[in-house]
Amino acid sequence: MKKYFANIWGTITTLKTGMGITWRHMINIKKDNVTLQYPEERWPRPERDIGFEHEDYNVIRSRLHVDIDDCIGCLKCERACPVDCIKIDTIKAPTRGEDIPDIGHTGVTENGTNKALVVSRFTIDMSECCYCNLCVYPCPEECIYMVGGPNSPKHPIDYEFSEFNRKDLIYEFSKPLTSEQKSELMNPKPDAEA
Amino acid sequence: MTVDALMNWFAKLGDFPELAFILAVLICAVPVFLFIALYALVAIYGELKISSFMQDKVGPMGQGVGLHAGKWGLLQPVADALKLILKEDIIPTSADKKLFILAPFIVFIGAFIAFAALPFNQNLIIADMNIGIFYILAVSSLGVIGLIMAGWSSNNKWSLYGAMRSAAQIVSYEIPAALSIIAVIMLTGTLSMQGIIQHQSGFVWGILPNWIIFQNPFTFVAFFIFFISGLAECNRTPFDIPEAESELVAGAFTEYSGMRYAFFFLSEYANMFIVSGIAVTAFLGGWQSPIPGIFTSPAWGLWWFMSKAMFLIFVMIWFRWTFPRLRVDQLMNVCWKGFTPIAMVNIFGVGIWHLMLG
Amino acid sequence: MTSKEIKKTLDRQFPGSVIENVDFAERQVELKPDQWLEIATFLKNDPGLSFDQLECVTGIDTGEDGPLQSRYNLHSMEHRHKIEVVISLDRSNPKVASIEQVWRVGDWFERETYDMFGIIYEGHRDLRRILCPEDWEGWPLRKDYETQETYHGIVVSKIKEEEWE
Amino acid sequence: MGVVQGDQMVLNIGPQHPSTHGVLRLQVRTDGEIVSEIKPYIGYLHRCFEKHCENVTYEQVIPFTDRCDYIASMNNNFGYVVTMEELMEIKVPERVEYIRVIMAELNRIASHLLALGTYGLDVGAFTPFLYMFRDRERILDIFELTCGARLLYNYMWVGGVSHDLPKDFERICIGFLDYFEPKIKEYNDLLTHNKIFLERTADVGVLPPDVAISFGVSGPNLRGSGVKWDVRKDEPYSIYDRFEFEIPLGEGEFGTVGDSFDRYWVRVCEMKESIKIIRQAIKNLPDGDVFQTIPKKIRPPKGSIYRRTESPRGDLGYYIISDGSPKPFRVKMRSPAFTALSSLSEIAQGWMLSDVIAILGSLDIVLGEIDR
Repeated sequence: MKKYFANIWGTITTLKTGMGITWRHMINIKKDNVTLQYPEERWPRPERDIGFEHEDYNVIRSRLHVDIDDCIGCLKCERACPVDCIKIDTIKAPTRGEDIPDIGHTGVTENGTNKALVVSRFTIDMSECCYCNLCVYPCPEECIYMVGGPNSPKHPIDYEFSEFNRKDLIYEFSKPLTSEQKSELMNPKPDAEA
Repeated sequence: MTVDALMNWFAKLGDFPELAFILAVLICAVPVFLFIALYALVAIYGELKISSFMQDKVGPMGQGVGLHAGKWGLLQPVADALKLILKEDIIPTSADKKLFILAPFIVFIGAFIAFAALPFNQNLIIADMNIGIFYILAVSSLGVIGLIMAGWSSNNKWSLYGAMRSAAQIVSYEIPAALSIIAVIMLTGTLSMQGIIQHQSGFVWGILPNWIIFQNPFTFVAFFIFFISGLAECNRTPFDIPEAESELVAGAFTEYSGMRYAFFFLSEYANMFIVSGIAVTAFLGGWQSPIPGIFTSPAWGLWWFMSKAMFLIFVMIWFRWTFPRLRVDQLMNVCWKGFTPIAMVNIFGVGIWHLMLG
Repeated sequence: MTSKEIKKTLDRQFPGSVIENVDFAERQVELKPDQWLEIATFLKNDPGLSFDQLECVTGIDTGEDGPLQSRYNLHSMEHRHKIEVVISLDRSNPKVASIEQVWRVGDWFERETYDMFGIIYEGHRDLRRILCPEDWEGWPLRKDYETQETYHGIVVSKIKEEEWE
Repeated sequence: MGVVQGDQMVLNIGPQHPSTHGVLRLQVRTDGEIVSEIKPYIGYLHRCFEKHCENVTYEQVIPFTDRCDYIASMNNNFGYVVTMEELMEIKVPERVEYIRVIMAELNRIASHLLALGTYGLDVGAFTPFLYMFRDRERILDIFELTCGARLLYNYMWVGGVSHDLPKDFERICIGFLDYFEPKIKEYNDLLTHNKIFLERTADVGVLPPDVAISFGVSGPNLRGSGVKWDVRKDEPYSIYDRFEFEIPLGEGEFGTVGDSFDRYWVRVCEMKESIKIIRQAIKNLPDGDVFQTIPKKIRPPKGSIYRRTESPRGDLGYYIISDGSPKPFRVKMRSPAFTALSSLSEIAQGWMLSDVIAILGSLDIVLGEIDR
C-alpha cells in the first residue's frame, strides 16, 4: 500500500519537474531561441554564438572551384577523387609556357610554372562530389579549391547552389574549344607551310 | 439562445412545429460548426506556437518581404486547413469504401453534438437539458465507433492496431471520468449543466470561490482524475497510443488524407474543448467569475468560460510536449488500478465529507 | 595466454589440425577445416582458453586461383587474450562447419560472408543472403566477380560510363 | 489457467517507418500486441563499402568510412587511421593524438545525444529530442570550424589530420563543455527520471551479460548489461591510456541489469566521461605540426591487421589486408550496430509492439553502418 502511494507521489513529482522545464523554456523563448529565419536571416557564417571571427575561419567545404588559368593539367586531382567526379582532358601545347590568345590559354601559372598542356576539358560533376576535400591537397598549383577555402577572398562563400536541372550541376571550367581548334592543337601545322 | 426559445419564437409566428424544429436546430448548428472550425484554427496555432516555444524555436513565422505565414505566422493554421482541403482525396482500393467515407463524419458528429449541452454563459447554451452532463458523457463516446470504423475499413494493419487500442482506451477511461463526475452530481444534486454551475456561486472557506474543486479535498482529486481521463479520451499524449506516430505510423488515420483527415483532426480538437468544457463546468465554476460578485454579466460569463477552457487546453498541449507516451498495458493499469479505485473512494469521500461537514 | 601457447594447446588437443604457415603473423593460426566445429566448441568452453566473444568473421578471396579463407577473430573476456583463426577453403567447393550455435553472433557474420563470398557454412540454420537481395547472382567480393547485367529488368551499371558529358 | 492463443498476424515494420532508425525492415509476428517472433531484414542501404575499398587507394577509403556510421564519422575515421598506422608503423605527433581524441570524444557526445534524443522520440517524448539536437548542432559547429564539414568530415588522415585546430579552439571547446554540462541534468529531469519514461524502459528488453557477449554486442549496450569492457581502457589505442575516466556500467537501478533503461543510462553517463576526457586533453594539448608524419604515398607493407576501436556504438573493428600495392586488398569493417541488431530477435521476443520499438531504439543502431 505504501509502495502504491509512493509510486503515485513519484509520478506526480517527476512529471511536475518535467513540466517545469518546458515551462521555463517557454517563458524564456526570447533568450533561448535558436531558430534562424532562413531566407531572411542568413547563417552568420560560420559563427553563431560560439564566438569566433570570420577571418580566422579558413575552412569551408562548399562547391569546388578551379582557377583554370593556373591549371597545368597534371590530373592529380582527378586521380585523388574517390568518386571520379572530375574529368580532365589535355592536349599537348605547341610551345611550352606560351600564351595562345585564340583559345584563351595562359602559358604561365601564377606560381610561375610553364604549362606544357592545354586543358581542353575540366569538368566537375558537383552532383557526385562527396565534399571530401581530397582533390584540393595534391594540386601543385593550388588552383582547385573548395570555395571559401584558403583562397576565399577571391570568391564569396556560397552555400546555396542547388539547381532545378541535374545537368546544371556539371561545372565546366576549361575555356570552350571548338572542334577545329582542338584538331588544330592536336595536329599542329608545320611551320614550314607559312 | 436555447433551442427551446427559438422554437417558442417560431411557434408565435405560426403553426409549423416540424419545420420550426428543423429551423431551430439548423440555426444553432451552423454557428457551432463555425465556432469549432474557428476554435480549431486557434488551437492549432496555439499548439504550434506553444510547442515551438517549449522547444526553443519560434514556430511558424512570417518575416521580410513575402511574410510567408503572415505576421507571427498567424496564417499558418489557415494554410494548413487549405492544404488539407485541397489535397487529393485518396481511398485505398482495398478499403471498405462506405465505412471508410463514413468514419470521419461519425467521429466528428460524436464531438459535434456534445456541444449542444455546453453552457458558454448564463444564456448561451443550445439545449439546457435536465440530463446535460449525462448526455455529453454519452454522446462523446460515439466517436469511438467512428475510430473503429476508420481502423477496420482502411484494411491496414496499423490502422487496425490503432482502432483496437483506441477502442479499449476510450471505453476504459469513460469509467473513471464518469465516476468522478458522479462525485460532482452528488454535491449538486442535478444533472443539468446550468444547475451545476449555479450551484457553484458564492464563496467557500471564506475566500475561495465556491467552485466544486475547492469544496473539499476529494473533489480536488476528482478534478484531476476527470481531467486526465478526459485527456485519454481525446487520445492526447501521454495517452496517444492509438495514433502513436513512432509505433503505429498514424494509427487509425494512417490511410486518410486530405479533407477526411482534417475531420479527424477537427474532432480531436473539438474533443479537447468538450473535455475542458465539462471540467470547467463541473469543477471550475463554469461561467462564474473567479471573484464572486463582480464581472458577472453574460459577456463576462462567456469570457470566463472560454478563458478557463482555453487554460485547460493549454495544459493539455503542455502535457503533450513534455511527456513520453505510455504503453498500452500500462495505460490500462493506470485506468483500472489507479484511477478507477481512487475515483470510487472519492465518491465515498465526497459523500462522507458532505455529510460530516456540509 | 599468448597466441603461441594457444597454438600449442590446440595442437595438443587436436593433433594435426594446426597448419604451420609462415605467411601468417604471430597472432594468426591456420586450421584445417574438417574439425573446426569441435575446435570452436573447445575454444569457447575450455576454461583455460574460454574465448567467449567472436569478434569478427572475415571472408577473404586470396586471388584468382588461390583459396577462399574464412577468418575468425576470437577474444576472451575472461582472460583478455585473443587469437585469429584462419581456415582456407577450396575455391570450387568452399564448405566449412558453421559455428553459429557456438557463438550466436556467428549467425549474421556467416550469413554476410556467405553473401559476399559464397562460402557455405554447413549446419547453419538460416543461411540466406543478408545484404544483397536473395536472388542476386554471384559472390560480390570474390576477385573474379562480374556484375550481373540486369536485375529484374533493371540495368545494373558496371563502371560509370561518361554518360553525363 | 490455460493460455489463450489468438490468431497470429504478420506485420511489417519498415522499411519506411518512423522509428526504424533508417531503412530497416522488421518482420514481426504478433498475437494481438504481443510480439512472438521478430525477423530483421537488412541490406536496404547496402553501398558495397568493402567492394569500393578494393578499388580505391588507402586515403580514398576515409571518405567512405565517414559514410558508414554517419552519426559518428570522426570515430570511424579514427578507427581506420589507427589501424592503418599500426599496419604501417607510423608514430604520429602528440598534437595529432590529442586532436584526434578531442574530436572523437566530441563526436561521441554528439552521437549519444542523437541516440538519446531519438530514443526519447521512440517512446513518445518529442521535446528532449529537439533540445539534444540543439546541443548537437553546437558540436557540429565546432567540427565545421575545425575542418569545414558538418557531418562527413574526412578529418583524420593516415599520419595526421587534415586541418590544424583553429585559433581559439580551446576557448570555444571549453565554452561548449561549460554550456553543455548543466544541460545533462536538465535532460535527466525532463526525460530520464520521468516516471512514464522509466515505466517504458525499466525491465524492458533485458539483455543478460552472457547472451550479450555471445551475440558480440559491444559498447554501451554491453556495458548496460554490466560487463566492464571498453576498448579505450582494455585495449588502449592512441593515447587513451593517459586519461582518467570511469566506465559507466548498467546497475539495474530501476529494473534488471541489462534492460533498456540501463543501456540508455550508460550513454548519459558516458557523455559525462567524454567531457572529462576532453577537458584533460585540452589542458594537455601540446604544440606541433600536424602534417609532419603524413606519408607522401600510402603503401603499407604486405600483411594483415585487425584492430578495434571504441566507437559510440561499440567495438568498431577494421580488418585490413595489404598486398603491398597502393590499393587495399581487402577492408572489412566489423560494425558494432550489426551485432547489436542481430541480438534484437532474441531480446525483443515476447514483448509488446511498443516495446519492440523501445528496445530497438535502446540498441542505438545506425543502418548505414549495418548495411555498409
